[in-house]
Amino acid sequence: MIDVKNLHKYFGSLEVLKGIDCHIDKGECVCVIGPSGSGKSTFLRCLNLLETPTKGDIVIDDMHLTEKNFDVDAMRKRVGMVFQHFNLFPHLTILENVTLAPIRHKMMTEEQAKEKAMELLNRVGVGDKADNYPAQLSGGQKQRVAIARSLALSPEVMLFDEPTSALDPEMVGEVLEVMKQLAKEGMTMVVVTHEMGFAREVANRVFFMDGGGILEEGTPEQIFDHPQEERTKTFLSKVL
Amino acid sequence: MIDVKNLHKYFGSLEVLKGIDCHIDKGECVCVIGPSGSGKSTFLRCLNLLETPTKGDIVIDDMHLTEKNFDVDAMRKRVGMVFQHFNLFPHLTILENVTLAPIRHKMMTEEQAKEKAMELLNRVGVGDKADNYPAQLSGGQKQRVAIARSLALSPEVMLFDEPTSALDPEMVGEVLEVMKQLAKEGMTMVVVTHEMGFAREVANRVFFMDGGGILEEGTPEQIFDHPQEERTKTFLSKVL
Amino acid sequence: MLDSFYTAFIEEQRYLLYLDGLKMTILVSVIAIIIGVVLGTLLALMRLTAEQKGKSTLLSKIAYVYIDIIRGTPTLTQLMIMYFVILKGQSGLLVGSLTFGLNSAAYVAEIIRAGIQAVDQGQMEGGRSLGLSYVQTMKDIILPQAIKNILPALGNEFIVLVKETSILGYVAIVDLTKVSDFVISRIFEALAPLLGTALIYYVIVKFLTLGLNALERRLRQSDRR
Amino acid sequence: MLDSFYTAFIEEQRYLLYLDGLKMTILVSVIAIIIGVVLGTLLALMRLTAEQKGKSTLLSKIAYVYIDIIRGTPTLTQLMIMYFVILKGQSGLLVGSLTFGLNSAAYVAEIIRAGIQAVDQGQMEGGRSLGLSYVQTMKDIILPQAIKNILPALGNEFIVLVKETSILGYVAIVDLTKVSDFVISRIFEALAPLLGTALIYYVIVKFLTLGLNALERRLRQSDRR
Amino acid sequence: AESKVPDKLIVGTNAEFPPFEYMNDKKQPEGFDIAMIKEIGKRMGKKVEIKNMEFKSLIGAMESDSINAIIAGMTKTEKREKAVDFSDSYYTTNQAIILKKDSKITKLAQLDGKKIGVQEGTTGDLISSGDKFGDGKKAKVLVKGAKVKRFKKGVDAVMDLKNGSVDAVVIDELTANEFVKKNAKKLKIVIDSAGSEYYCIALTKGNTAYKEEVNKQIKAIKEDGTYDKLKAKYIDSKN
Ligand SMILES: Nc1ncnc2c1ncn2[C@@H]1O[C@H](COP(=O)(O)OP(=O)(O)OP(=O)(O)O)[C@@H](O)[C@H]1O
Ligand SMILES: Nc1ncnc2c1ncn2[C@@H]1O[C@H](COP(=O)(O)OP(=O)(O)OP(=O)(O)O)[C@@H](O)[C@H]1O
Ligand SMILES: [Mg+2]
Ligand SMILES: [Mg+2]
Repeated sequence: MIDVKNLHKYFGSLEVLKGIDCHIDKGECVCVIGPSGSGKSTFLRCLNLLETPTKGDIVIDDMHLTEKNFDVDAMRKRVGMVFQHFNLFPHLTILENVTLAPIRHKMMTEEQAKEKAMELLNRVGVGDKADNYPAQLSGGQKQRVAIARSLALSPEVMLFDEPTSALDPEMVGEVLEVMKQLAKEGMTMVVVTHEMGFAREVANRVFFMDGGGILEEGTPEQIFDHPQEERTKTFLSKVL
Repeated sequence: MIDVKNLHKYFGSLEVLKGIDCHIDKGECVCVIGPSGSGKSTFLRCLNLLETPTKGDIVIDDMHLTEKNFDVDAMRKRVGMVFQHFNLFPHLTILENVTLAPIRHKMMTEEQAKEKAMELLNRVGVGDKADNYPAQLSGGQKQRVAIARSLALSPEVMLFDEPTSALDPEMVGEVLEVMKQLAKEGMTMVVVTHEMGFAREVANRVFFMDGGGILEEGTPEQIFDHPQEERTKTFLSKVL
Repeated sequence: MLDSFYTAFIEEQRYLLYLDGLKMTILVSVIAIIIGVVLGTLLALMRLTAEQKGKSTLLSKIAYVYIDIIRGTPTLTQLMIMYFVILKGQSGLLVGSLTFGLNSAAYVAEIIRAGIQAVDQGQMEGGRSLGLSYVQTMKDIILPQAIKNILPALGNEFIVLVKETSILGYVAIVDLTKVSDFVISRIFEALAPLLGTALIYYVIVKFLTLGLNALERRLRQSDRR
Repeated sequence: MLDSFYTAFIEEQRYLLYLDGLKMTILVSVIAIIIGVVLGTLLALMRLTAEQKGKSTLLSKIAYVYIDIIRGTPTLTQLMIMYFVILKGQSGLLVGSLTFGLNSAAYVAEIIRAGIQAVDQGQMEGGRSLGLSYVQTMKDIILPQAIKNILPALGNEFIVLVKETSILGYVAIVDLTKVSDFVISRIFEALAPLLGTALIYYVIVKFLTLGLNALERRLRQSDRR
Repeated sequence: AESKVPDKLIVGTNAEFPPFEYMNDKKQPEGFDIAMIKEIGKRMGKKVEIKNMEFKSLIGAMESDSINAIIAGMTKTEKREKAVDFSDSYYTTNQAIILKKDSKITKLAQLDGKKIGVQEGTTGDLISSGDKFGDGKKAKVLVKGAKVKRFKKGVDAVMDLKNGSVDAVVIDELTANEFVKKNAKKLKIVIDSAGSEYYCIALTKGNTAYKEEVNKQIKAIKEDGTYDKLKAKYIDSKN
């Protein structure tokens, strides 16, 4: 499904990704962990071209992201993204937040879009907030709306960048619950997270990134219980 | 040391604190936990008059905070506060951040202030950053500087409002370590926190706040292992 | 004093003159504001192409030079050049509106640019990540949010514009100030016309401010909790 | 064309006239800027007493009315009232500097107020929680940070001020524009003096902009990572 | 006002009206008017201070006592006399009509209903605007129903004429000559004696002693030949 080959990314003269190779299968849930500044966000953002890779190839399904004249907007309908800070549109109601993209893409009529949006909002448990504005919601509710907004385009892959780290501890659970459900239903997911409990329970594989590369990867058991690299061990000792 | 009697606080017509009574002894470390919006921050901020209580009495040592014409600035030299977002002064170096208040208060000469500041910065492990600006520090380093800045006035009480919740998980440990040290040395501390591990290990007592009051209080064992109230139980089930 | 005011405003039906001047001042201001906002937005977007590409573009350079020159030279000079050189023989309304419109656009452009840049970076990413194009995101997501933060500064610019139209008289366009100049030259009395005219400007500006404040309040609706 | 420029600037040592006008323009601008910044800061702090108390105070009301009236009426009117009524018989430099200083203060006040309010609320709390007084915190912590954000808007205001001094001629103060008016009336030719003068203003404004940009860069030092 | 000759002549002028008054290369006001008033002051044994300001501000300045004399090529008119006293005339000038070469207009009366460019507040403005013109009872309206465009400067009115935006410019003869010299291929001048006017010195209203003293000196200057010398130096040399 996702194929990354020798991915490099520079910011100016700073090399942030130093050659990443990996393959992710359809229906897999991959969690990416690692210290701050190790390039986790940059890696994830390359996967939907929010950052332009400097070198290397990314192929998702039949799409060659790194080819010339690649249709970025079409790809983004198939690859959803959820941000740490939700990035909801504050001037639109919750319902409008969710229906905006499908309507603009003419994927469905306004009626259909609203119906689907309500269905998704109910599924993530915020159906009753449809007519409110983002400022009136708690952090957990906002993040669930953000997930629904991404799902409204029926993406084949979902990318999450620390979706719970801006939340009050009480609200972390409700968002992880929604993500767990998604994973169970077979969504292909790449999740950058600090929630080791979630990674252990839900991930098929865990990538440990450090210094711009994937230092170690494996099943949650391999990474959490039997880490091979010294860096992985120190990191986990601080975080667990 | 700290005596709070029937403390009420309104924001406009919204009653945020609904009558708080408590006593904290010299050298105690009290952790305040509770759901978002329960009034934890407001309570803490009343203790150094960053919020003016609407009703009730607060006495710290020999100071009657709620009396008329009370000298607020003098009190604040004796009651230090550390904020969630550090509130370092970005236009001053780390050293200047720490020495500013002692020098302005004429508590010592510039020489002495610098000496003491360096001593404190070394103690919290950021002595090598003295000449850097806050923007050049990591979150954990910033928070440790904020603690040193408060300590520079040799306060008798320290208030902490979620000192680690804006930090990357890797950095939480280093800040808690400094606080643990402080508690051991006998500093009177009131800490609003979501770090249950820290509360369990360091606190003499834990207050559980909900809906503007202290719903339950006791030793960490009492609160965490044998909570009495239904609300405490639900809260803990979500957070632990 | 009352006498002076009678001479300055009532005698010989002078208030009719003032009304005429007021009409010109308001017409020029309104048309100029419209031109300024439309062209200013365009210029702002041109300058922002540089942000988007990470380096200056042809469009951003053109916009930069335009803004630099317009803001760097007195409006009076621009008015004279427009009247005597570019639009010679055209009506005062046209000359005035166009001069002030083109002038204001430069200031509006910088205000709008700052407003757009003040919208959280995440909003553009939020829109783009949903497959919306740059233009769609700008139109549906960024601009509606920017306008709220822009409005106070924009209001300032409009106020300055209205007051600056008082130089129209230099090229014989009969605006409010020109009428007051005319009356002064006839009645040999400056204070009453000056104060009276100042009051009229004050009222115009006050209306403008109140209108803009009301608009701002409406736009801030979605901020309510 | 070159001929016209020769007549307008070189012949009969006219450049000496321009130099004199330039001196007046710059002197008035500089003194006005100083008055504007000092008085403007004061007005801003007066308005902020309302924030601090949570309701409007006498000081904040005085500042509000002052700002409202000054911004609501044309500078030209203010200049005339100052020249003919308040300071009659005083030197042009005094009248000009004071008028533009008092005028600019109103705009500067609003800019500084916005700048102060844009400094993170936590900074005031940070200062107060260390036992510093309101005034100390303002002086040592808030203002030094506000100045960075204020500078671009302040620069705009200075530029507008410099250009607006071109109305000084109305009350017979010989500034740059007035000199160009003289020359036009002597040589019966307008275009060359107009363009030449526009260029001089452009250069002044450019210098000002470059200076302010340099200052801003220096102040942003502590942002470097 | 009391009737007393002031200690010092504080004279308002508008030094943008050559050859009567203009800024010389030492940035001092100079010209025929300036020379006249200095001569008058000298003969009265008074200091003379010249204050340069906008033409339209002059009478206001006199009323607020900032100045006590105006010499600025100012014509005596009924309206101005309400605010100031005028001396005897020291110079007679004509109003000229500046026209495009191909214009058929020959006198002021033919400007009825036409578009006229003028310098704001000048005699040309008054005549073109349909105000009564002339001394006392002889005053009458010369131009009816014209559309008047008032510029801050004469040069702008002439530019407007060249651009075809007005049909004529009405302005003092001497100034007109300068403009037409510069644009000899396009413009011409017509003089109408109906527009003749008399430059006088404006003096503080009601101060008869002062006015009489000034009139006495004007007369003396004219009689002893000084007047002709000044006229030759400042005015005739320019034409
Ligand atoms: N737009 C940018 N320009 C320059 N450098 C950048 C940019 N974005 C990120 N970086 C740098 O790239 C490196 C990797 O950043 P990245 O955000 O990918 O790390 P991360 O692993 O997501 O960290 P965190 O856990 O703090 O989010 C860091 O050193 C960062 O400073
Ligand atoms: N300045 C204020 N004006 C009005 N309402 C306020 C203000 N500060 C706090 N509140 C309200 O008071 C209540 C308690 O807020 P407080 O910040 O004390 O809660 P908290 O327990 O610290 O929550 P959190 O864990 O989110 O920090 C909330 O409903 C909040 O919206
Ligand atoms: Mg990241
Ligand atoms: Mg709180």
